[in-house]
Amino acid sequence: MSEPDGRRHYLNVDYGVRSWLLTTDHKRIAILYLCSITAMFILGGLFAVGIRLELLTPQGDFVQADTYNKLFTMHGVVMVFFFLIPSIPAVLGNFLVPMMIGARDLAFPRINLLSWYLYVLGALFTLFAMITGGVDTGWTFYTPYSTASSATNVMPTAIGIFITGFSSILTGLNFIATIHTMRAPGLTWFRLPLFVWAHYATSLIMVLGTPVIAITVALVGLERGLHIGIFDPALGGDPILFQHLFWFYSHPAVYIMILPGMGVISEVVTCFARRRIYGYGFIAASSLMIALLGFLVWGHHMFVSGQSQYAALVFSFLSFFVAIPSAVKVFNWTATLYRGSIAWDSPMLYALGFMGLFTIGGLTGLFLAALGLDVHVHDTYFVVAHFHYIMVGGTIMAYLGGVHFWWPKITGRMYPEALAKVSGFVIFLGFNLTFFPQFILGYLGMPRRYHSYPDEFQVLNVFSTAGASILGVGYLLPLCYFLWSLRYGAKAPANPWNAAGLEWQTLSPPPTENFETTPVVTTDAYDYGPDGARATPPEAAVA
Amino acid sequence: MHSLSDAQPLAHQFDDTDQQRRAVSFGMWAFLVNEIMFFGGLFATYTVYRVLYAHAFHDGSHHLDITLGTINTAVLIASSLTMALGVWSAEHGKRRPLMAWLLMTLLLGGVFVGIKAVEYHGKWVDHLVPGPGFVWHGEGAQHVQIFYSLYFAMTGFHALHMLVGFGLLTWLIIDARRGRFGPAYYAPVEMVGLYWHFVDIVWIFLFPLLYLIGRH
Amino acid sequence: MSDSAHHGPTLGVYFAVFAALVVLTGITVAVAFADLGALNNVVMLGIAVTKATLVVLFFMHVFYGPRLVWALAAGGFAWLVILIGFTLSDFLTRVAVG
Amino acid sequence: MIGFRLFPEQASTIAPQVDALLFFLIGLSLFFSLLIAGLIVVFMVRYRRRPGGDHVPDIHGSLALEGLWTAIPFVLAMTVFFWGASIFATMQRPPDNALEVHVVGKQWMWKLQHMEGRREINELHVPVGRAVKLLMTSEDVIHSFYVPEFRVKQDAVPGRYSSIWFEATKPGTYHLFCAEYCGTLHSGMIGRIVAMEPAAFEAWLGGRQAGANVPIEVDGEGIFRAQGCGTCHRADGSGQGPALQGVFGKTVTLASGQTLVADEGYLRESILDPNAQIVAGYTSVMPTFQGLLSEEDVMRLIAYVKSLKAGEGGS
Repeated sequence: MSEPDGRRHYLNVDYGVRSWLLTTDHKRIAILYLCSITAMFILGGLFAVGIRLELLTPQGDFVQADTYNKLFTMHGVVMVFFFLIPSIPAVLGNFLVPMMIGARDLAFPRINLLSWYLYVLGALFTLFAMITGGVDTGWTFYTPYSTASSATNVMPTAIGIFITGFSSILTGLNFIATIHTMRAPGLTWFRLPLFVWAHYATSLIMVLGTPVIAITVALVGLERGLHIGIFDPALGGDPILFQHLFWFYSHPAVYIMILPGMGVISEVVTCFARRRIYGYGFIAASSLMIALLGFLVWGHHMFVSGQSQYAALVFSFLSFFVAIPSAVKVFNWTATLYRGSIAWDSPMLYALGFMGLFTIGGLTGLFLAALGLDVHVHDTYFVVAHFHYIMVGGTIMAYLGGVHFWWPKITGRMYPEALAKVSGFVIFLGFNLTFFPQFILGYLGMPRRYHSYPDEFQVLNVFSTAGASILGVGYLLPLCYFLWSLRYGAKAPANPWNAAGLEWQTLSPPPTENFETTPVVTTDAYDYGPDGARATPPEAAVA
Repeated sequence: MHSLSDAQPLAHQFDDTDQQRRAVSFGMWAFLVNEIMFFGGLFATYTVYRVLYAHAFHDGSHHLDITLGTINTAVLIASSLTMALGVWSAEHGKRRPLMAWLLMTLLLGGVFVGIKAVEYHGKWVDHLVPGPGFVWHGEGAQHVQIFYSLYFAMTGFHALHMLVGFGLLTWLIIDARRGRFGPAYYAPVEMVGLYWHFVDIVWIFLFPLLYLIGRH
Repeated sequence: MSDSAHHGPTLGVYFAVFAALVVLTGITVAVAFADLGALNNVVMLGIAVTKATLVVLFFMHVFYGPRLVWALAAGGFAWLVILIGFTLSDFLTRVAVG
Repeated sequence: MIGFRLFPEQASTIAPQVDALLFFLIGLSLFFSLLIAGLIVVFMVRYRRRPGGDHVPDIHGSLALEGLWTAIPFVLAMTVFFWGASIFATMQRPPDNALEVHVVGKQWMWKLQHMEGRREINELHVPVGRAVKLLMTSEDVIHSFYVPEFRVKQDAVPGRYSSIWFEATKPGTYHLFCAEYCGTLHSGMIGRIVAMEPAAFEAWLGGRQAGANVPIEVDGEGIFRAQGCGTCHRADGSGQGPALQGVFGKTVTLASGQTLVADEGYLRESILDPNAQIVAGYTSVMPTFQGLLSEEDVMRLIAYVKSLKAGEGGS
């Protein structure tokens, strides 16, 4: 990644291994995260391949039941804790939040580096658990199975998740303190890009929710290791209490995954429609509403668990309120397209794909929040399909859209646009083919986490597996052309999309200090102006 | 090009010391909010089982040493005072009093953990440590065991926080000796102070919830 | 906001708060031995909350600090109430099966 | 069992209600997905960027429109909430005349027993047209009793009882799944529900193994005697423990002064953890029967206690 023109930027300022492993530059730490979560994504994806191959036939003949249970557990653990939760915040957020607010770095650069090391340490514990036999509790670690019954490596996995939790907490702390105190002159709260608002809301969830999962897995570890009674009914405990504590974090965790994705969409849609965002205040407020309401609805994971029916009513009632800010966002993005000047560049295609898939994911959430209907579809493939529409169709689409959008900024290189478009279509197609049949399977009654299943479910499962192979190709393509672009890609200008954000007002790749002089902000976000032109030409601001 | 420490007089990412102080203070408070929720999981577990097994919790609580508990509460409150006085000394540029108050805080913290160790030892001797060795001659042994599981988990995580505090205090004392703190720069003392007071507050709740229930 | 840290309490306030904390500890121990029925818990938690508030306001300087810190401190406790309150809402309203 | 299909059979009284809500939601989802997708496609084409023609209006938003698209989802969401809640309420309240079946889940099988005594494993025979209520628990980890064709599901949780009910409407054979992940052979913890015409069911119930099937309360009474429960729980109330006649469903006052309804859950706790909640006027002399009685035996004992009506002499 050397620069022939000799200009100093954050990538070529130093080449040594130490300069990466001891860096406190938020941009380099973002690259460290990018590499590590990509590795974890590939690992989680391999587990998914195992799952889909097993489900190709009803008999359970590809792997043993034990192996299958470990496959879906490790797929869930890796994807949720080591890919989805850090994905957009730790990579794009880390890189962009300081740049978008005109700061030189996050408030606590060394703590930022510590976050990454904690992530790696947590991942190593979890990998150790996997290499030495795996774990089979499901990513949900329900007691008493996890504390008293499973004979697999629950402890090292729990330790891994505990440690990674602190990585997430520290990232959240860093964002909150940075956004509060380090905005450039003139950058008032209501001029912040919605990406920053989304990360602010996400950080609140990380700080308020993650410690609860940390202490909960610690208690699971204590109960399992020392045979003390906390959740195990054989020792007088209540396993439902575990579910409360688990979902207190793990439901809001879904919003940790999706809110930053929504932030990406707001940036991309405005840029490629050359339009001011429609309803800025409503989108910003809806992020905070989602973060708040997300903490009040966890009991909807427990409608058939033996929870009090009155508590179930309250949780169901509140769950429907989350639908409203989500709907508001989708409507506002759509309205932003109206009378815009829409370019069909690949980041935009990913963003539009997100809007479609997230809409389906969100609407099927209503099915699950409705008490009487959830009783039937709870713990079936309907749920699996629903959360994959949110987490894969939503988060990963947005993550890829964001990576395409900011790749020129991050690496200083352009990727092959035609291939990017192709992979976007392949992913969209493969995704729907994989997961749409699962809605039908779920309503038919196929329970999740089944190693073998009745014959009548096979046709739809074959569709799903076929779709997954297409989806796999779709994910491999960007991996290839992004790597290719590092060496052979065209050099990216400072602002290839003619975008308005502060991050585009500096060079690509940015210098270590981000901006040569601290920018002064005088306009609202997305100030594409009536003529579709930017407020400030990029080179002017840098010079 | 990078500063050595986030807490250097002015780290490169900040525009001025005022911004730095606000960011550090804000970050610390956000960290404490996270800590509230960390202990919150334990308090929630406690509350549920206390409601379900009120009787067993009272019985279990009777076997805690109320005298030692009260002394420890007083010791910890006193350490909070000495910590606050330490921050005051730093702010007013009084180097020797700062060191003295920090040392005093460390000492009182040591007394607290020492007394806690004596209590733990007593529980060990009385077979009140949860697990296979737990023995309870009375009603609702399982539920009493849950009380003791929570007693050890809550006071254990609290004591762990105390130990982290010892490390922080030691670091402060060394830096104070070097004369690094003064009216212009005492944020580390202030931040460790916030942490220490937080740990004190956790105990302010743990003491009545664990030691004082069902005594009448 | 920026100067807040410099306007901490006087030494007298520190000692007064300390005295109040010690006295409240004494009261809470004494009250624990009195039979007030359900009121025991209320008094006990009331005193604990009072003590915590004193520490937060004066030892931790929130009384003299920016509103944002007030909001953070209050928000942390509010979230604790959500966690405990909603969890209890299940356990307190369970009824007989069937 | 049957070939490829896209929609599950409706075989219980609640199924059509659940499906009606499903169809409403599918309609709603189709409307909004097509609306959003349609608008996106139309805008993409209609407003695609043209060379030189980059004139976009400066629109910030519209309060009226925001209000509208906040209000519409709100109204729809509340409709769905009340609809779903009313179905749930029906699911939670079994009719009084429901047949009862005891269900114990364990890794990895379902053990069931009818009140008339007939026992089954991984298979449940039920009559059509009559409500059936299941009293469930688990011996080890959490399981979940799921019959897709009936649209009902409920977790069987160790250490406590849970319950569901359904009324089959069509004779036939339906799936029984464990829906809560429970370990290695989770997907093998499946079985069949056989819904039969009432006459056929009666014949089945007393049929093949007639004589071998003793009513469950008789089974329970045997356990009651074998364990010596009657020594203390005397019918005339003169024993060290309270008389159990008519106690089921009654409100009892505890030593602590609290009152509670003596339901299945309380009886279970009183057998396995007798001193947890003692009835006022009695002392804690009863030993625990944890480990001595299986979950099924405890259920049989409870069935026996339930059969004891006030005023009757026990045995």
